[in-house]
Amino acid sequence: MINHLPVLIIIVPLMGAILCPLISYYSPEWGKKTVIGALFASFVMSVMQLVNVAERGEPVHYWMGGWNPPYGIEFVIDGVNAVMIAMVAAIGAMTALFSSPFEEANPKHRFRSAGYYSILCFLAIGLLGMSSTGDAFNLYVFMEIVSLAGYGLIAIGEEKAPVAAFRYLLTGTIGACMYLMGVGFLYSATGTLNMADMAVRLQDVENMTVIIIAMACLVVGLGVKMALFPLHGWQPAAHSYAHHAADPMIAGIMIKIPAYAMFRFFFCIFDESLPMMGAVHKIVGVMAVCGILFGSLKALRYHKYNKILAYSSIGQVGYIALGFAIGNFYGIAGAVLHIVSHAFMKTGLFYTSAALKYKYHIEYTDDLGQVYRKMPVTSLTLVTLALSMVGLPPFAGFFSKWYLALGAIQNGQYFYVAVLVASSLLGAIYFFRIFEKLFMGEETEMEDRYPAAEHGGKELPLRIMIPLLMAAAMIIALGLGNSLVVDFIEKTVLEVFLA
Amino acid sequence: MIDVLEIFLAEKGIYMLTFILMGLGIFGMIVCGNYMKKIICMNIMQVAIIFFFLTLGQKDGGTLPVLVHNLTSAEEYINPLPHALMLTAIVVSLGTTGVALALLMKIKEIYGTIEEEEITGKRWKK
Amino acid sequence: MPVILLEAYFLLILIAIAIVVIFHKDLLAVTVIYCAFSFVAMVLYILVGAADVAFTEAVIGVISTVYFIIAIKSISRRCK
Amino acid sequence: MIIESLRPLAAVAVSLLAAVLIMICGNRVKPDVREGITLGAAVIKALLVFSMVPAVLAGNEYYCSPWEIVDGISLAFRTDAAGMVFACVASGLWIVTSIYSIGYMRGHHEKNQTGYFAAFAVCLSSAIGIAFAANLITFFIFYEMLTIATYPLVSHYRNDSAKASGRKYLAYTLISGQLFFAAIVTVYVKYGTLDFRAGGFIEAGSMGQTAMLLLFILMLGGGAVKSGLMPLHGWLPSAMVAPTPVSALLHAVAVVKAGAFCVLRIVWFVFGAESAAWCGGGRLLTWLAAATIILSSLIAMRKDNLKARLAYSTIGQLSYIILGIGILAPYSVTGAAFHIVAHAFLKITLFMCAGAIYVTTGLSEISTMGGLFKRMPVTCVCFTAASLGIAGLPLLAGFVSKMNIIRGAFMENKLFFVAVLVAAALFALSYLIPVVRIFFGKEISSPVINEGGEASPAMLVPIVITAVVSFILGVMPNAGPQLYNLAVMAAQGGGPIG
Amino acid sequence: MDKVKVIGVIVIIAGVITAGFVMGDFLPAIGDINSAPNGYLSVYYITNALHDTEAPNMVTAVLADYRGFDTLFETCVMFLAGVTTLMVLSSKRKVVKGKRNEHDLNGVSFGGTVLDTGFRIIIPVIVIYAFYVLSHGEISLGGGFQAGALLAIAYMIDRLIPSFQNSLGNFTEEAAAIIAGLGVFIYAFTGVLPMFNGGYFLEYDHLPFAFMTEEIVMLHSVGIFMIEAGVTVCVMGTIINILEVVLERTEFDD
Repeated sequence: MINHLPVLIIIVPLMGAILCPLISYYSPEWGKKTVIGALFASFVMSVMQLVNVAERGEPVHYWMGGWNPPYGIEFVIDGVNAVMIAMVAAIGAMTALFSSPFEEANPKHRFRSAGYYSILCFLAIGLLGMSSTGDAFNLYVFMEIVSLAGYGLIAIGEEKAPVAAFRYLLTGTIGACMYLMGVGFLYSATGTLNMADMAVRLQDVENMTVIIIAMACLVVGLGVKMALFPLHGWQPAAHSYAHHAADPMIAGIMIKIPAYAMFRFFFCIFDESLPMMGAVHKIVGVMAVCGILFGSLKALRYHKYNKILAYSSIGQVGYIALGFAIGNFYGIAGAVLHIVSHAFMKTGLFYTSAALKYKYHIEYTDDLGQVYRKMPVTSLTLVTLALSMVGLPPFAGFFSKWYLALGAIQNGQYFYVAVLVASSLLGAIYFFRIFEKLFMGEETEMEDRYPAAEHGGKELPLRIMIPLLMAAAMIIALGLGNSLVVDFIEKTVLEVFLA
Repeated sequence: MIDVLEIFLAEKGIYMLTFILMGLGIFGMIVCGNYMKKIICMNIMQVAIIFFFLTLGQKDGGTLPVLVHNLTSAEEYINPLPHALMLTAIVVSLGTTGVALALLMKIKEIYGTIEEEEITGKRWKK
Repeated sequence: MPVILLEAYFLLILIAIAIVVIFHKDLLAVTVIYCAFSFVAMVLYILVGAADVAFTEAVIGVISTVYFIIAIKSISRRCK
Repeated sequence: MIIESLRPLAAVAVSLLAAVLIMICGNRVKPDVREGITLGAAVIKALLVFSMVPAVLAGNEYYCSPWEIVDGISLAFRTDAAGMVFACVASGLWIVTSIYSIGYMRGHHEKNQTGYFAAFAVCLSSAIGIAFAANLITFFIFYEMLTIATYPLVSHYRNDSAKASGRKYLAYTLISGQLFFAAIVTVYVKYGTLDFRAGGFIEAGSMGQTAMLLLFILMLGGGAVKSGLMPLHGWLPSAMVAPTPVSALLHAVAVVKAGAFCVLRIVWFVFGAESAAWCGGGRLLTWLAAATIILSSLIAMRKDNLKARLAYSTIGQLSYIILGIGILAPYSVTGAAFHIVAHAFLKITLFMCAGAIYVTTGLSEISTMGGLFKRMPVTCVCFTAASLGIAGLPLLAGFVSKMNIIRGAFMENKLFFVAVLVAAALFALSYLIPVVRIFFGKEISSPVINEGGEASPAMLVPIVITAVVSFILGVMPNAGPQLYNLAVMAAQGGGPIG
Repeated sequence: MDKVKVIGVIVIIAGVITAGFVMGDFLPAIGDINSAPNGYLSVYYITNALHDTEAPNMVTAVLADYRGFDTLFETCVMFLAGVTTLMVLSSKRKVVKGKRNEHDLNGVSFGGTVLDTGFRIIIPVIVIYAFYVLSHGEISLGGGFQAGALLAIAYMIDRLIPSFQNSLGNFTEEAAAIIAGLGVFIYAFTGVLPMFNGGYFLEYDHLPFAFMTEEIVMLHSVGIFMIEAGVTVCVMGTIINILEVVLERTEFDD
């Protein structure tokens, strides 16, 4: 059992996802439960795997079909992606639970909830696969699963969603194709698709042009998927119009795992000693800096809660790219920590957004006046997560920023620190503006669609509350226990990536 | 003359044509206002990429990668790996096209048009 | 005739079709031309030696053309 | 000697727990329970803090590092003498303020009391955390917690002016906090440690003079903003819209004192006298502080609103502390550290008097308070005593600290600052004595003064307590927990007296 | 707009050609036997495919065995595309089901009797060919995907030619999606089976059918057939699914 964990983490939810339509045909309720159960099982297994990797102290390899790499497909679970997998599985399970009150709202269409859960589960599967795999082409396949699931979940959202989804489809396909081109160039130079093998064989490649072009393709391809600054066009609309309950997952982790993949390519496959690595780091750094400032400034302009969060994501993805651009241990540690912490922050914030929509149909921050009286738990979660986004201690956001700043100063890149500081302050402006509206705005009359009086004094259904509180708890736990995470990834990063 | 052309094509020409095709696909996706055309251009781009991969596996004098009894040497078969990869990619592209069409029809229903300009120009009417 | 010349020839046809697709105004015509594109691509795949891929492309060409035509039924045929 | 003990952590955690409890209870329980929790936590906290004093006086330190907070640095608490001074003041005054705010909030029928008490408790936790922090990162965490926890207090009334002052407060503190953050990271990268050490761990000459001055400014920006050093004082007067116990907390106990304490920590325990003097930071501080003292006094004279006048007085008094630190002589630092204590008691008395007057009579402008002595004799007497203490008259707490600062300035041959300090005492008299004169004057300027009686006991008792304590501290600076000795130890860099 | 397009096309063509000349060779020459992609992995696959997997068609060997995990998720992509299409177009139906058959098209022939009959004859041929492709995919061209697509084409012909009145029966899109799901399930289950028998995921050597064959290698044939069957079912289901969904939205007014 324990040595099958890497694949079981993916196969169990896969079984759930493909059987969900069949089960729902007889009982939609059980179809839903299947998916939620499968995702929770996957989460439990991912935690077991995390412990396992920690105990072994070296990467776990799993060979699909028993073919040893590079002939077959290999899963490699090391310190970094064990954390990623646990994160994705946790958010997947939480989001599945979170969605169930939203999907009850349409009882007419029997297939509706089945399809929704199936797609949601596939999104989780794709992300889990992307983080587990050690094969460049396999990553492409998983990326396509993620994208397709993303298109679906975005398209079934609000009225404007189909256009957003369609644009994402077009850009996303270009991105995926660029990624595929990049893999193609690398394949043409090395003749292999296995990442570890590719890294070894790339050292013998003398023709630098092909590596440069491959790198450019990969940056563009993964940049589109992670909404890195000049390639972010699809992101704000997609994140603000997506299906309310799935939005947390889309916004939270769909743009993080490509970032992780980028990290893999930059530090695992390409050798740090390559002559153009410095230039690549600079270019990524410029993109990151522009993204951070652009996202933060643009978020100031909007009053729609989701739009603010979406633009702030562009900035936060910039943080992650900045970590890669810094490129030393603390930079990478900061980036990885930020992937995890921002995933929980953004997921949590979108949970609050969805909860506000669920209870009061609130979309604009102007309507938030005095909502905290009616939804204290949601408001408290919002405050916690937003403070973490701003980067205030003792929440997780501060510590990822700490490592990024540490790395930047170690490299003497004071400019990056200035950008981090500026971005925190801009973030403070738009989040404290929300706080002001939430706590000090004028009360507006709204129809309560889940009146607490009728539900035993509960502010929201428990299935919404639990993920909300989990996200907040995770942020605090990650903040206070960040050195555990860093210690966990330290060995991997130092040995494998910066060797 | 033809020899020179052949060598040029093998070293550069085919790749150039492939990239031109891909460039046209991407260009079409950006510049065409009609969503239907965008989808078709997307397919064109994907064909270009698939072809690019397939050319990587081509071998002079190689035959189809189906084992024939009297041929055993590796040089006599075309590299099967890109083919397998591209089978996957092609299926993915079909799936993407299907989803894109569904979205297209949904957009048509909501907005009454599938022209980029009209959709961005006017807000959705209730 | 060497394969590579044929490849170049068919690639040029593909490029021509791509240009037509970009410029033409009638969606139905574009779709039909896309069908031809699919066919030429299939021939190209065979030339490269990828018979399996060519087979798939042939089948997909049919299916996606059918999809496109059905879709055109519900959306307007003209485009700007 | 270092004693491993969880007591410092417990002292920090107790009010955090109280905050969580208050939040959970919310409006579901009676106000009594909520206030009971606050008071209970305050008493436990004070007991915990004071129980550590004897060991610290004997030259020991309680040390506690629960876990690694970031890679390579632990979350660490250490009770050195300087921290003890601040912690004693904060925890002692929390009890007083809690009692007072119960009276004030009830007398005033305030809304949003749950949030108020919770934020108050978090503030205190952060203050104690700041006091006991053993390294810069721990310090910074609590420093930012304090920033955030104070925000709801500042904008407590939730109207437009409260919002505006909240924004102003955030703008000042967050910007300076972020710069502080950048400076901390730089220090960590350059020196490999963040642990506070008596005499500082940054060596003079270890980087360029300008660079070090820049670092000094960035690091002190945070402290300077919180302590209202001009030109960074803008937020402090506008935070006056907050309820009085909050201003008392802001001005006397937690926030500004945390700022002053931050300056002390950084100048004395990070840079050390030598580096601070070498890079010119000390001189910068003293000049700014001197200018602040004069300017704030001049502004204070022109304010008619009692709380505003007191606010500017706070700015001036806090600059005493900074001046004392900036002079970089052990005596003046002793004075500065003790002034944290003295000013806390004096200023909290003044603010509580102002609040009591406002709640009881509804008056907030000085010109309307003529003859108040008739109605509120006890309050007025306490106010007078505290005013004299602020001015630095002997037998009151302010004298001890100011004497020490002046002594330090003499020893460093900085006679100009001696002059400034003396002038400042006169200025303080000149803006506080008129108030007293109005109180005791014959002329009755508002009809309300003739009706009703003294403030409610819940407000009066704390006022009397603090006034008496500031008197006792003036006569016997070492009464009770020997705060003066602690201050001396802090300035001398640990080790028992004698 | 057209001007932009013309300029753009010219720029792209010119740009790529110039870039091609400027950059020099960075890709292996086409047909080069010694290029990196044609050495290494490909040599291993070509020389060992039959020995390892018992499949003479190396593409199938790579697709279904060496990289079978990719194919599993390729199948998933199809299923997912079907479900997504269904979800996107699920709300608010335009055409009432069965309307088409009832009034306007009854008895109307598609292209005259000859063509109709021609198509009638073609359908069973396609179906048979599909099964041939499926079972023979291992040895010669084709495989699960093509077989599934052919089956779907047969259904498509039946569905789209009005006069046929759906002699093959009429799938609802939900049913098609469920069938597609079952297809993926067959595949995934084939992968899981060896795990009970002490093997890795998709390791056909450990399929619990050893009693059926003498040689372990033959199990690969079994495994490949099973997954190809899964792919067939899934692809057929998905294509029908998308077709049905799209058809529901389309009005045949001519």
